Amino acid sequence: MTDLRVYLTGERLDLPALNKALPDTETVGAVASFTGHVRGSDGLTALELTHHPAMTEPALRRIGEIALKRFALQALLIAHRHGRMAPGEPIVHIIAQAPQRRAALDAVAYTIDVLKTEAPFWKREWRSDNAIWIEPTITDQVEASQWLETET
Amino acid sequence: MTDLRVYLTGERLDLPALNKALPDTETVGAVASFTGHVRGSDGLTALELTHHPAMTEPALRRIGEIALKRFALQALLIAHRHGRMAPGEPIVHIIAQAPQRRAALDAVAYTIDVLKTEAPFWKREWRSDNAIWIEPTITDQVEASQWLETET
Amino acid sequence: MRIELEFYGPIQDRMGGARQAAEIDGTPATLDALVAQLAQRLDGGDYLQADHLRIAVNDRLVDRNSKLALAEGDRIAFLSPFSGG
Amino acid sequence: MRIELEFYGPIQDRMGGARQAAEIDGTPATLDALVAQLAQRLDGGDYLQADHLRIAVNDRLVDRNSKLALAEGDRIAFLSPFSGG
Repeated sequence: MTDLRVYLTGERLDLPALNKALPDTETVGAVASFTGHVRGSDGLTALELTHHPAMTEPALRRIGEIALKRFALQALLIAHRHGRMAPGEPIVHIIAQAPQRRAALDAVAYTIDVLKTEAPFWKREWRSDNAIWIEPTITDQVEASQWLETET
Repeated sequence: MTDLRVYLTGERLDLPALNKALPDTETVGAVASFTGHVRGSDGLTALELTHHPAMTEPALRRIGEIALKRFALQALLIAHRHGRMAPGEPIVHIIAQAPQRRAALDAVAYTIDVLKTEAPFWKREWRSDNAIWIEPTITDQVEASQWLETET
Repeated sequence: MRIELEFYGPIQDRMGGARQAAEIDGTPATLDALVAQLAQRLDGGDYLQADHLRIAVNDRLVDRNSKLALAEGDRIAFLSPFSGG
Repeated sequence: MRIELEFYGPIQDRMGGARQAAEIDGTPATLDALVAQLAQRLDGGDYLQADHLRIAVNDRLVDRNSKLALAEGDRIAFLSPFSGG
């Protein structure tokens, strides 16, 4: 049994509810998770995430399917917010279930690293009425490419 | 601010409560977690974890302190169960908070890998009235030693 | 032939908005040929040739050198580098 | 001098229990010397010299070659390899 859940929403992510979304089966030995939050800094008013109305959800689903297979997961959940978020609010929540810890831990790292550069989202930081676009960093690109190079 | 919480208990771990134990500050950008569960297999009745009454909690605390520093974490929680557990029950729950994702992800992997071979716990699998001790695997030792070799 | 251009991410600021219509001469055989024509025709169009942009035709990512069978009303999206998560 | 021995993990099965008292001759200068004496004296005592065991004196891990100032009633714990998490 493998189970992929992808949620793309403009509403605030409900982490406790998401943590209960995957079935608690007795064959799951390891569960790893990652949550990215809006980090408050220098008078940040809001972080705005734009997505592509047609392409983003399929991209998340494709990343999830590759992760499920590559790490032989039992289940994977990817929840990603779009829209305007206040400092502290969750942006993304990922949960991987596997028989063994290494698969669960690696799958979560893979999913967040690859999602950063391969899912069509764009970020803007707002400080009162001024917005600046946040471009992906070189580190983001390096971390994603380490996983992607070994993929083909 | 750095914050280390260590819980060693004979009671069932309450994951939702533990997930709320660390403060939700606006400077936390990344939260990673790992949960190890008793994996049901071949008629397993229970998993029993023995700990050392005086040495185990300080060992967990020492591992946590090293992780906090090594990965520049904002907070780290390590909760570990002892006693007899049914298949599906959580054994260990680890949460790391950091400004950046890599630190949070690596800290969780470090903590579970090192804890497996450096915290005084011993495991016995029960199948009805028969118990067998579970020795650490070579993989466990290799994964811990990769972190520990670079420590000194 | 009239097509729709869409811009996602920082490229919006360069192109002056999220979408605009464009009139195309002939039927460019590849995405590269289409982009070259747009580069000449649009204000700030040079930027469309930047390597780091990804391009989608009717919501599907397409390689720049792949063959193109453009039709009236097709949507060509220029996507700045993604920064999710 | 009388000391207390404690066994944690699988070693319990070899030593026939979680604890036992032992009578020691003289004052062994190192942990190694103490273990050598126990190895001769106890049933199955050879096993105590196995490299993979860790040893604690009064709940503190001690290197086998470190100096020992043993006192009456000290607790020496032999710990099988840990397997937590």
